Amino acid sequence: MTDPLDEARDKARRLRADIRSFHERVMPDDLKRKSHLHQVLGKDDYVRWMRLLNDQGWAIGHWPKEHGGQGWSLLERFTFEDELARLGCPWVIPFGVKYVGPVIYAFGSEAQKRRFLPRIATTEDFWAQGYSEPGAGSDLAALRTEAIRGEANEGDHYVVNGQKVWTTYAQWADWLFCLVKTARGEQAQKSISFVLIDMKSPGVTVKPIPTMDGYVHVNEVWLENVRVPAENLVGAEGEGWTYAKYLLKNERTAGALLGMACHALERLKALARENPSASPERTAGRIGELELRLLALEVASYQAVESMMRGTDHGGEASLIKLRGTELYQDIAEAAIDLLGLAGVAWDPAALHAASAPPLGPEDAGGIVKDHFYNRAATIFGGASEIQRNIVAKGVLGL
Amino acid sequence: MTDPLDEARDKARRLRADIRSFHERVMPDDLKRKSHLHQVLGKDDYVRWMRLLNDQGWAIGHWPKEHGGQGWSLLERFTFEDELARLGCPWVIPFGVKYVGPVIYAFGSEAQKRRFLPRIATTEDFWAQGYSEPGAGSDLAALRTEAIRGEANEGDHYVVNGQKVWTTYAQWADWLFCLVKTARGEQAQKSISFVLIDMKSPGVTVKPIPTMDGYVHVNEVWLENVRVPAENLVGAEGEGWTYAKYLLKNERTAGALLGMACHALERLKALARENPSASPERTAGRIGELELRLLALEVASYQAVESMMRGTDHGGEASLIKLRGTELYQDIAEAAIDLLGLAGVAWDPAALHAASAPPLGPEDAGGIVKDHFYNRAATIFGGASEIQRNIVAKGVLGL
Amino acid sequence: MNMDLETAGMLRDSASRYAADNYGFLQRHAVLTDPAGYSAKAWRDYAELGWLALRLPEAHGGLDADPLAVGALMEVVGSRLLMEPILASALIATGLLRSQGSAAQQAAWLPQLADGSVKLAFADAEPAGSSPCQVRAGRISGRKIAVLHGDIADRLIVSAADADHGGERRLFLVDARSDELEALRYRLVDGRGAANLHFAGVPAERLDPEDGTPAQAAVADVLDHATVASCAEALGIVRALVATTCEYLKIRKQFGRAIGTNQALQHRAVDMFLLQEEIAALTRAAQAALLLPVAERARIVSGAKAYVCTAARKVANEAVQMHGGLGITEELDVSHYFRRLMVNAALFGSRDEHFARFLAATTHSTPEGIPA
Amino acid sequence: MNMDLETAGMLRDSASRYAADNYGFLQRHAVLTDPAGYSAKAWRDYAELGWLALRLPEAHGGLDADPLAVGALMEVVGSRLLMEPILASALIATGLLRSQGSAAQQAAWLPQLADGSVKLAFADAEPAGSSPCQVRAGRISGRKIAVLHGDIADRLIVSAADADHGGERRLFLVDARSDELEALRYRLVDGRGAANLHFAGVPAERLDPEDGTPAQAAVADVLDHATVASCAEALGIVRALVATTCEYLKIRKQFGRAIGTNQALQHRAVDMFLLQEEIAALTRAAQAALLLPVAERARIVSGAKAYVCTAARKVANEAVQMHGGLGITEELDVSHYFRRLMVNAALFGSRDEHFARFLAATTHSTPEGIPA
Repeated sequence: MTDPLDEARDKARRLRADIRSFHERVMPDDLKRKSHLHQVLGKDDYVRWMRLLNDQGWAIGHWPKEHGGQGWSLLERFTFEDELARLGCPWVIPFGVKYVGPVIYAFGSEAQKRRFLPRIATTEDFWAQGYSEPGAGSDLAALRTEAIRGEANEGDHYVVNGQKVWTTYAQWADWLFCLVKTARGEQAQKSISFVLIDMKSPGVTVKPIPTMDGYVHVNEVWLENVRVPAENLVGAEGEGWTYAKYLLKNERTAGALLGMACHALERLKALARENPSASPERTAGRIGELELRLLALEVASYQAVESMMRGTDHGGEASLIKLRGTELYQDIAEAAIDLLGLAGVAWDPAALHAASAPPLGPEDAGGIVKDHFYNRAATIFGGASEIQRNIVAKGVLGL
Repeated sequence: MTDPLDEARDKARRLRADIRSFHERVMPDDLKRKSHLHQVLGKDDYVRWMRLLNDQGWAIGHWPKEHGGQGWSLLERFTFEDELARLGCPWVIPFGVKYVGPVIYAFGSEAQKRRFLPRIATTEDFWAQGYSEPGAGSDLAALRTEAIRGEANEGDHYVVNGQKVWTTYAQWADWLFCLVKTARGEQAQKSISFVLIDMKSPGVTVKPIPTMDGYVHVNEVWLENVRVPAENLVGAEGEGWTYAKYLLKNERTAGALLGMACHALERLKALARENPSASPERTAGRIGELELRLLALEVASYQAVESMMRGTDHGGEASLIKLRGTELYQDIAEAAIDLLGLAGVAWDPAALHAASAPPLGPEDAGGIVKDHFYNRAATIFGGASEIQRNIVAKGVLGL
Repeated sequence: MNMDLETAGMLRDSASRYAADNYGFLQRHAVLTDPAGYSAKAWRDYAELGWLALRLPEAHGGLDADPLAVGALMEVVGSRLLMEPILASALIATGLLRSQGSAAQQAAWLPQLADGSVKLAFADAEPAGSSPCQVRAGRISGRKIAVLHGDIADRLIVSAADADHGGERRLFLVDARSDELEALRYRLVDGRGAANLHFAGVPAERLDPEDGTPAQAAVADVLDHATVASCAEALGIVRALVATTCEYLKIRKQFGRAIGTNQALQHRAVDMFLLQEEIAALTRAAQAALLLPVAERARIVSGAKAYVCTAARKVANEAVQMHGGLGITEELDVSHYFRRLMVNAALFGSRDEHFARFLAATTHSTPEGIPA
Repeated sequence: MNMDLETAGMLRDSASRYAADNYGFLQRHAVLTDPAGYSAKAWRDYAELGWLALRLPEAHGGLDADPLAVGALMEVVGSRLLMEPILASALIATGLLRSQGSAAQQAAWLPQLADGSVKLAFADAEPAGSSPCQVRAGRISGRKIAVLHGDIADRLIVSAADADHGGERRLFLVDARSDELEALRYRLVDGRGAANLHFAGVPAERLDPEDGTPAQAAVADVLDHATVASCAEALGIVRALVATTCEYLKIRKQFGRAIGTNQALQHRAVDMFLLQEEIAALTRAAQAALLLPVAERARIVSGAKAYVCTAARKVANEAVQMHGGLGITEELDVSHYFRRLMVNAALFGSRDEHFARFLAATTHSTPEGIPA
């Protein structure tokens, strides 16, 4: 009996090989080096990276062919990010190509498609996501940012007031896709709309939130009487929640840190070889347990993807992958810090982003420390671990 | 500056030395052997054991001198049980000497004191505790056993109806001290009374609850129209909750498994020496972590006792000692099972209590397995771990 | 290299139905308290249902089932805690006979295994410090311990040094009722039987594989299969424990509401579920790995076993804990699952041994989680 | 062997008051962003408060404080994350000078330590693979790394082989501003400063203990004291984290109610609290153990450090997690406590090293938890 997934598996296998070859032959050395040392990438680096991917047809490989994509299966899509991460490549910035792009081609107007999709594919526009608000992190029903339809004499537009928070790379963004309340007093989920906001609009202020790695990844975005043309409403008013859920469903495997964990574990093993510790057996045992957890994550992740493709998933897979992946990744980072010893603490966060060599330890010590700091957020952002467990308890176990 | 606890510490140190000497010189070899092999003791064994202790003045060492005790400090009391357990001695059955005895001398009538206390000290009466009910384990407010004051023409008595559960060694008991409802509809805590029930009374039925170690430690006790003379009410009607709390406060350190954990860990280390495993480093590391937790438990326990004596305790100490002690003891047992390998599973629970040698492994393999089974209850009985955490969350952290 | 999803699914369904009807908790209780320690009737049923022919070659009327199908059956075995020697006889001993028996030996014994008239057990482990089992002039001497179902086996496959042929380690077939065989029979903590055996010159028939496969390789292969089968059994147990615990959380009331409304217990139930899903994924991956040569499968098979041991234990501990006092009683299935998992963990190599084998086999290259 | 509860209590109270008034989060922020990396004013205050004379002998006008009193101060240092070199100068270097300095050297330096006019740092660790530091003809050559507060120290105590006297390892006093000394100054992840030092023939004054105590023994003794002091600092941090987390759980609302009403978070807060209490108990026991000879204290001192490392990390991770996104920002104290604990864990020997020392010293006999 032929398994209907065989074809997807073959394609994914070929894609994986292509990515390796790309990494070896195409990826520029300076970008590889920065990425290898876990240095912070700037906007220029990321734009360059995204365009490199787009040159391969990969940045929007998961889009349908009619919109210029390759119509990847979920398995190819997962393999793509997994393999890039295993090779230690930079993050594939998702806000344009993965988040807002699909919402626009699925629900946007023809004009929106023409206007935005090409510039998303090429990262000519840098996008950010305006979901979380103070007091409404995991609880979107508590959103308070309001979009009031303007008076007739002011043209067809919304006036948006509110505050978004934890907005990744808003400092670089040209556009913000944003959940706003377009109606009051109604059932929360029926009052939310999905709008596209030009970051150059008057009234948009970005305030950085420095994190403990000494860098700015996230921001507050203040919206004060921001005029948003009505044509920038995606789909219908009050349907924002539906689109956000669609986006989320597309991104069921987004929390997977499998490839990153795999890469970090390889680095950890090299560290252990470089710095034989006072207790090599303990170190070997500790790394071995991480290795075993990685195996479990690996098989669970790929089987989850296949279940989703077969439609036999129970709905808890995304939470499983995220919970286990983030916990594992954090624990690998902790083990690396321990192995680094004094080199793991001898680095001013404010200097972590400089290209200079760290005062102690291997060349990538700073990058390892930086990642350890910022990745404490892995169990917080994108649906905190507590929320993931709530979801499974209610949605899968019926508790 | 002299520490006011110095005297108590000196006394406790002497008591510890006396106990060792007793264990070496006085304790009969057959009882020592049974206890060493973790065999199940019968009622005769326990009665003999309790009388041996009483001969030393220790069974009621914690009672005030006016009632025949030695007026032990909390530190002596804790040291007493700790040291016995470290030496692998049998359990000091608490229901008479520790639980009901103090309630009787504190709140009982003179007649009750004269009648019961001497027979408690010598274990002429074997006592059991009737607290838990089906549906009212940790939640005493849900008690349903009722005691109705009889009509005048039937004499001065209560008629008790209800069911108790998880009653330890009820199958041996002469007497049951029991929480019952003597009033309806009132605030739960004001409707509970503390009565003493003769187990030979008509209407008392004991039904064993076999546990997975193949033995009967606990029972259901059914009370059907049991006549309890009014003189067997302790103190005042409706004050049962107060007495139970008094008892509990006396027993704040009762959940401590420090000495047992210490003894089990010594046995585990010997097992590791006897059976060098496939991975001695892993075994050594695992045992080492248990050893470290034992150190933490040890210092936390003794400091908790001293805080209680100084009156500087925050109220969470008892929970801490119980939580950590039970978790540690269970983990030591699991490690022993793993070290025993096949010998740790080659033993029919129904045969665990026979004196014959086990089919595989060392002579005490059966005892180790039996303890592993029954001690899963350590985190359940006497205030489950979940309840302990609730208590600390509310009582200490104010959550 | 694809496994047959359809056969596995059908087997799972029919086995589940049979076990639900015939092996409920009380029905099993009767088996457990029977001195034989297993149900002869159930054993005949299994033969009729074809379970005992699962691993037989098609040439001998068997199903030649792949690891997925074997796993489907073993999950049901775990979910109802079947007491009969399916694993010991129909999987392990049958596997050894397939690999090590001559054509004539296979023809003689496989049909009797398939119809249930013969129960086989594999005697391998020897007590520390005793001289190794040896066959001389066709008679075997020595000691074996912890032979799973050795208490009720009709015949035994015994590993021993073949002194008649240069001392090579080979497998031998032995009559379990021989006069020269002394057995100490006992029950394991989960109620299944076992035996320690003392052979004092018992007539032994050497298994003679046509293709000359060394006995050691055959044993290693069959033990890998048994290891993965025990993972599937653990999965069946864990699924049962997670389901019964979630059910209990919904039913049991304390302080006036279902205890399952407490978020702390919800989150712990989720953690049990996550472990269940990981056990399922690793078991599935290990089943696929059994189609690979022994050297290439070691990492996943032993990794799975090591992870499953720890994960299943956590689930069992939590199931007992969340059931409160009931969890430790004989009267609830939870404690029986707990004990079966203990035995499972101790069979076919300890957690430490498999972990060491996993590590030794570990080198990272391509993702292995993609089922072949 | 009793420690002085009263002195410790008074010190704790006054230090807490001072730090609350002078070292709040924003006041500390100013110190953190100052290029010097510490507050010269605070340092003068500490001298006035007597903190810098804490370990000085009474003969030199010090308090000769016991480990309990030192711990009381260090708890406050942890609770407010003081940036000044109390540990490096007033405890470690002062301790070394007390033990290894001649009467004349003590008379010369101890008063300057007590009044804060000299900050000392101890340079001990050397980079892997470099030739060991050596003193020849009164001048020191070689490299030292990760010298805590080596960036701002006025003088250094340096360990080196004394080639002028047979190569014995001794301690030397060195001017940190010497021309022959090259320093790479940097900040640690918690904002405290450190330096890597390259000595190219720097004039060095040998410490000459009156009683001939070997330098190695003195260093081991002082490092035990420093280890226990770092446990007390960790305790101060952990108490702050537990308190701030419980507070946040009460204030922060989600889905219409305080997140602290969620039982799962309550239980996790309890687990943080339990760890705090264990850290407190072990720290207290380790303080008492410091009154014992070095050989007898190893088990408890290293056991405490090993346990505290792991326990404090768990608390910090949970504190960050329960604060959500805020937990990882610069703007909340939680992330600062997190980073200080990281540094703490790496100082004075790793968790693994202390665990190994604990195990090596472990033989069970009498309970050691009874404070002397």
